Amino acid sequence: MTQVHTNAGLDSARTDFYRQLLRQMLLIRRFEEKAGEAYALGQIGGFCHLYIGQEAVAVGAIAALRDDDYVTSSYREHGHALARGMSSRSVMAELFGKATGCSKGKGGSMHLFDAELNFFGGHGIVGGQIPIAAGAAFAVKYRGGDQVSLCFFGEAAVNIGSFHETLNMASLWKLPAIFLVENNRYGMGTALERASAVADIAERATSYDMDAEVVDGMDVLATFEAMERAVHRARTDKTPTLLDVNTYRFVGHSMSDASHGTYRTLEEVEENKKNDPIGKLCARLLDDDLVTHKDIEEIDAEIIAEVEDAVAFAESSPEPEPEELFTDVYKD
Amino acid sequence: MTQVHTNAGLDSARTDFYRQLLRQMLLIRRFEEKAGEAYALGQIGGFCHLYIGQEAVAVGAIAALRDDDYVTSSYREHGHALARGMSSRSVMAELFGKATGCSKGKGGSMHLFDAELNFFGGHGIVGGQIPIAAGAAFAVKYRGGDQVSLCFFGEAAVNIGSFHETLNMASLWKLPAIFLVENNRYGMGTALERASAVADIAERATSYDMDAEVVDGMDVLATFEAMERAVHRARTDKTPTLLDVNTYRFVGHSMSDASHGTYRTLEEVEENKKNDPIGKLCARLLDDDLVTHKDIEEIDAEIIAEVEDAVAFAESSPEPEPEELFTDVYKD
Amino acid sequence: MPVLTYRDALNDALREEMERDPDVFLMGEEVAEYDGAYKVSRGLLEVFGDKRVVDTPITELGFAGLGVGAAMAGLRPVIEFMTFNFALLAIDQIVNNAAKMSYMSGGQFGVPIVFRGPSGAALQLASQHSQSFDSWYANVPGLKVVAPATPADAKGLLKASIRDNNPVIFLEGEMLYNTKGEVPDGDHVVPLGQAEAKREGSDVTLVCYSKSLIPTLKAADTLQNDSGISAEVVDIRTIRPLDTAMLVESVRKTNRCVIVEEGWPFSGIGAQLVDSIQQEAFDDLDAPLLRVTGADVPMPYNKKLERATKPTPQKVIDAVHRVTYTA
Amino acid sequence: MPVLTYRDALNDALREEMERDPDVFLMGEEVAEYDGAYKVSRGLLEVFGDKRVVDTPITELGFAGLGVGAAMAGLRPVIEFMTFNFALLAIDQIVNNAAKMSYMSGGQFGVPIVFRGPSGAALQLASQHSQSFDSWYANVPGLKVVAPATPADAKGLLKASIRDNNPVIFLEGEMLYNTKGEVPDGDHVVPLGQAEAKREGSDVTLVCYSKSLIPTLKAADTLQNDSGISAEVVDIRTIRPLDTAMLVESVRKTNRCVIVEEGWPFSGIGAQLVDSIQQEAFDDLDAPLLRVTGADVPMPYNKKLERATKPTPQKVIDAVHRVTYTA
Ligand SMILES: Cc1ncc(C[n+]2csc(CCOP(=O)(O)OP(=O)(O)O)c2C)c(N)n1
Ligand SMILES: Cc1ncc(C[n+]2csc(CCOP(=O)(O)OP(=O)(O)O)c2C)c(N)n1
Ligand SMILES: [Mg+2]
Ligand SMILES: [Mg+2]
Repeated sequence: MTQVHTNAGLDSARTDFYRQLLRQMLLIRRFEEKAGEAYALGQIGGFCHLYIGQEAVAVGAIAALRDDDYVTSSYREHGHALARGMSSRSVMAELFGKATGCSKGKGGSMHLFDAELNFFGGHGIVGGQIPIAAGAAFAVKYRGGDQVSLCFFGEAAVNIGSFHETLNMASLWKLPAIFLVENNRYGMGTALERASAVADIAERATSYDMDAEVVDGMDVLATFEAMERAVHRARTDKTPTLLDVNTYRFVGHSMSDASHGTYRTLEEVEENKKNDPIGKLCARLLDDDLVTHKDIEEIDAEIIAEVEDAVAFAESSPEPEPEELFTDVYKD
Repeated sequence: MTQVHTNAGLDSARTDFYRQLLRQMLLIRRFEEKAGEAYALGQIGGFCHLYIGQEAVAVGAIAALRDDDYVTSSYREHGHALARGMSSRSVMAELFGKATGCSKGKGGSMHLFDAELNFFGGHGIVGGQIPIAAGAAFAVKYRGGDQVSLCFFGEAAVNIGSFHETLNMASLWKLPAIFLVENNRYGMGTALERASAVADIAERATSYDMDAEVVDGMDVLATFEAMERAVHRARTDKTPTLLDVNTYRFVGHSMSDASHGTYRTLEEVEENKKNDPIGKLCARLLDDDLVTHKDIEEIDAEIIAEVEDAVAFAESSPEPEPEELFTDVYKD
Repeated sequence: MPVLTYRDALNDALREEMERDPDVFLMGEEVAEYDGAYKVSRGLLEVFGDKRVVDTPITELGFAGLGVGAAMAGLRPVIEFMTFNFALLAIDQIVNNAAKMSYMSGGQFGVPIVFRGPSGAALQLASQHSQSFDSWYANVPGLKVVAPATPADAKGLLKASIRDNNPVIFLEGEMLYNTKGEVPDGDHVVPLGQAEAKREGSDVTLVCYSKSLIPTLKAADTLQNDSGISAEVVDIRTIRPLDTAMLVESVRKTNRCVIVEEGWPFSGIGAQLVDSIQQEAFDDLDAPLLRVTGADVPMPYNKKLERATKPTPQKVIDAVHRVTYTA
Repeated sequence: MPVLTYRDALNDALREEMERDPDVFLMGEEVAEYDGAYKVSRGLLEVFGDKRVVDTPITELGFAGLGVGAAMAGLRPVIEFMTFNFALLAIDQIVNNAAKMSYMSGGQFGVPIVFRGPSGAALQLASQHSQSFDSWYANVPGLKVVAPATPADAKGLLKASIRDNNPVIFLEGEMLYNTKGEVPDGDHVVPLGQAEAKREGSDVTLVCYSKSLIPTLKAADTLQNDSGISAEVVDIRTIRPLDTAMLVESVRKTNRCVIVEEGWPFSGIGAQLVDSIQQEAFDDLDAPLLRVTGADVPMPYNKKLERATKPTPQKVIDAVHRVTYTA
């Protein structure tokens, strides 16, 4: 399949929207940089999978959703949570394991949830969230609603059984679901080609008679536009879509993995960083005089302040009470 | 995909081979008829899935194999076991749960095995045998051998995760495996179209960059020829194949399921019976004067005698000793 | 009271709960057009249509997970496994998602879902189709595990399970579907977590659940008639949460206990009952707690061998004679 | 004797067995080019090449089943699960195929395979990555289950497991990988099925395995020093087959027993130990058998809460004071 780029020139009437996208991508970038620091300081523990380099995917995709739509993700979900509108305070506090975190400090980095925002988490088992997102889409259809359910997962997850079983059901039953593959080309240390008999992920849609598109995930507007088409299919035509969104993670798989050395070279990483989604959007906005350098610095300053406030909030927040160990195991 | 029929006229030099195919199909047919009777008499218990109508698939496919190749199947495997050369005595005795059965009466109808013939069973969990067959193919490659591994499963099994995971590995690692879908159009009471988003099973191969063929499974020679091509790919080119072999079961899913009424009509069943694989081969052999009616009657008489002997053997065989309950749980 | 089969009692429970609550739906293999492999859902498709009675492809992992997502979105799915043997393929969704969603989301998401179907051995289905994983589910915090033995309990406990706001593993007995019993009229609901003495007695406590109630009651009658031993038969009904209080109370009275289950012995349900009882009633015990379990082997196909694996009245009687030192 | 880490002891065992037997191969996610997620297979790719050290896609069910088929065809696969949490996706292949193949084929096919990887909680990995399903595997006839606590046992038991002709579930402790200990030189093989007293004692028997050996030994020392209580610490090492004889012997001597495990309590390993011991040593027991287990909750992420779920020396000490009535 040929990859869809955005050719449309920028529309000055939508400047606020573009700035909003830029703001969200910068927020995720700065948030993740701080999370990395806090992890190094031992303030965050366990597995921590940063989203640096992939910001355009979460931001462009979620920008095409309505507030009452559903979003489900993997363990690499900080960016999706923030793009969905979860506060940097509640997310950072969760990473710190504090009582003020979105999951009361019980879920941590891999299990961010927000019922208010229909943010269905935050899942640690590869592929485990795919049928869950289809279940939300099933509920929409069951109730005759017109929401859509968006599911994020990595390209390595397409090889696992739940991907196959779920896409078949979603197509068979015409569920309003969007299966978005964040194709960063590696599953941990394994390159796509070493794990998947077919390198072109979109090809997989053939087995389910499902619409598919290949998208430039380093281009936030291209991602947004492809998502708008997928959302239209789900909301209006009531059919699911598979999106193969090409992106790249600039950092290691998790905090315990080096960004390069074993399975990819420094050159490769540096080459891809030239394609930084934030830098690219800034450049375009500057070219078209929709923002000034000063604007960008201001936005960045605001965001840095917001993230520092989030860290301060997380640091000063209380640990969960010991009794919390035994609450939430069951619902009344 | 277009279905491959056999156009080749019959070759009188191969008459013995054709008769052998006929003989095997008749053996399976008569064996299954007797098994059905024995089940009604309570001599066979549990689940019993007859193969009547599908004989051409097992016989045509296995005829293309070498003795040292591997065969793995589902719970509907009586036909495969017989076509592979297991004696009707050892199979019937197993259905009767006798000590003289191939699995000592411990496996029963769904778990026929024969280590001598590389017959890997006999599996009751839908799709469970697919990775096992790939494992045999992996062992062949590991040892640098040139055997192939043939796996039989039903069309409903293509929707399950293990099909997807296994075909990806088989293609990725170029395993000498043949995945043969016995497409009898129903999984229990569910028609293919109600379970699979894509009705053309061969389409599924696209996701794994695997060769595929659609085969007329009511034509034993067409099945044999398609298998010869698949065997060549596996043995010589070292690549796997997915075969969508169209067939039909003339009887119910198992002994507890009516052949028609709920999910398919009497008309449909009768229509398909006109396409009886045994009748078709007989007709062609008669047309080309490669057999006479008398020959066929003789073969049938022999087979009826063989099957009656198998039943007599099973009836007169001893039950397993009580101590057998605790043997074979572990290997020394 | 009307007499119903266990199967019809389950069918009534499903029908009544689906009538009561439009968010309840049934999903699984062959549940709709085929009326269910064991006909538990007979007629429901006609009444509720294919929106609420949904046939699935053979994809246990997929539709179990889909049910979890639907439950998070506010529906109340009843997921039928044709048998619990096949639930092994779905167990990641049950354990990692259904059981943990509430906890790992800090209580934001509940998963009101019932996973139901036949569990344990039937007749000559051999090793892959004759298993009880009851103790596995009971091991998992976040799950509730229910296993009714009678038509009345089947109906009352299924209704309670569907109304429960947590994931419930509802284990039915394939061999029980045709058994008959009185079922109270009306909205008969049996709360989860309550054992019931199915027979009063004073000399020994026999603990069981699901199918094992049958050989246990037979044993109790024989013990009374042949040996004058008065056995109390306690059916735990809900495995998790376990009604330990009632078990301990009974053992405090009888000072002896035999536990009967169909599953494999190692770390089975009975092992936990032994642990719970001896911890609380150690000083009241006049004999070790004994267990009658399924044989510690994969299930053989041969009928005689299969029968030899199962708990029988005689095995229970022998155990009782050992704990009452009347052997 | 050389001092090795638990990780290197496992690595040596793999290397030596692969050198000894060309049919032994290692397969799993990231085992080859990445040297293993926890570096247990470090360097093996270089030595044995990608034919015998095989990276897989993320398809646990698929490669576990592929391993079973390869074993039936005569190879001796060692299948690494990155962690046993992910083995839930493969458990159908482990239980329905690996464990039953010999029995349901009437002894024709053996499945000499080892499924290995870290099991149980590490640090702050939260609920989906911090689970022990040890009792599930031990429940299944046809499987053997091994869980070494020390580098020497890790090496000796892994070698024995690879040479065993049956499917072996080999449970490693992620928190143990960096622990050091003496490992005998040469072909050090520890037979399956033998417990070992890691500390002699006379007043109480403490039973444990894998990680739980650490808090248990600490507790034993403290009990000796602070209360003069002499605790015998028995490491079962192999969970199935279980060395009941040695446990009973020890309890007959001490008359008291506390069982320590990391997993959830309901029908855990400890429940079976309680059952086995009280059956054989009922008259020797001066107190109920007590258990120290992981808390009965999904694992929380928060560090303090996580710590509160785990067995600690203090919890063991408290239990000992209860069974010795010295509280
Ligand atoms: C079923 C399962 N197997 C293995 C793992 C360990 N694991 C965590 S992330 C990961 C790689 C996933 O890669 P991909 O799907 O491409 O997502 P990415 O990390 O690149 O965003 C693996 C193997 C897991 N969490 N779940
Ligand atoms: C995982 C699993 N789910 C459900 C079943 C119950 N079951 C046995 S056969 C069958 C239908 C399979 O149909 P198909 O694969 O087309 O094979 P066929 O019976 O038509 O030969 C089902 C649902 C099973 N054995 N395993
Ligand atoms: Mg990736
Ligand atoms: Mg079929």
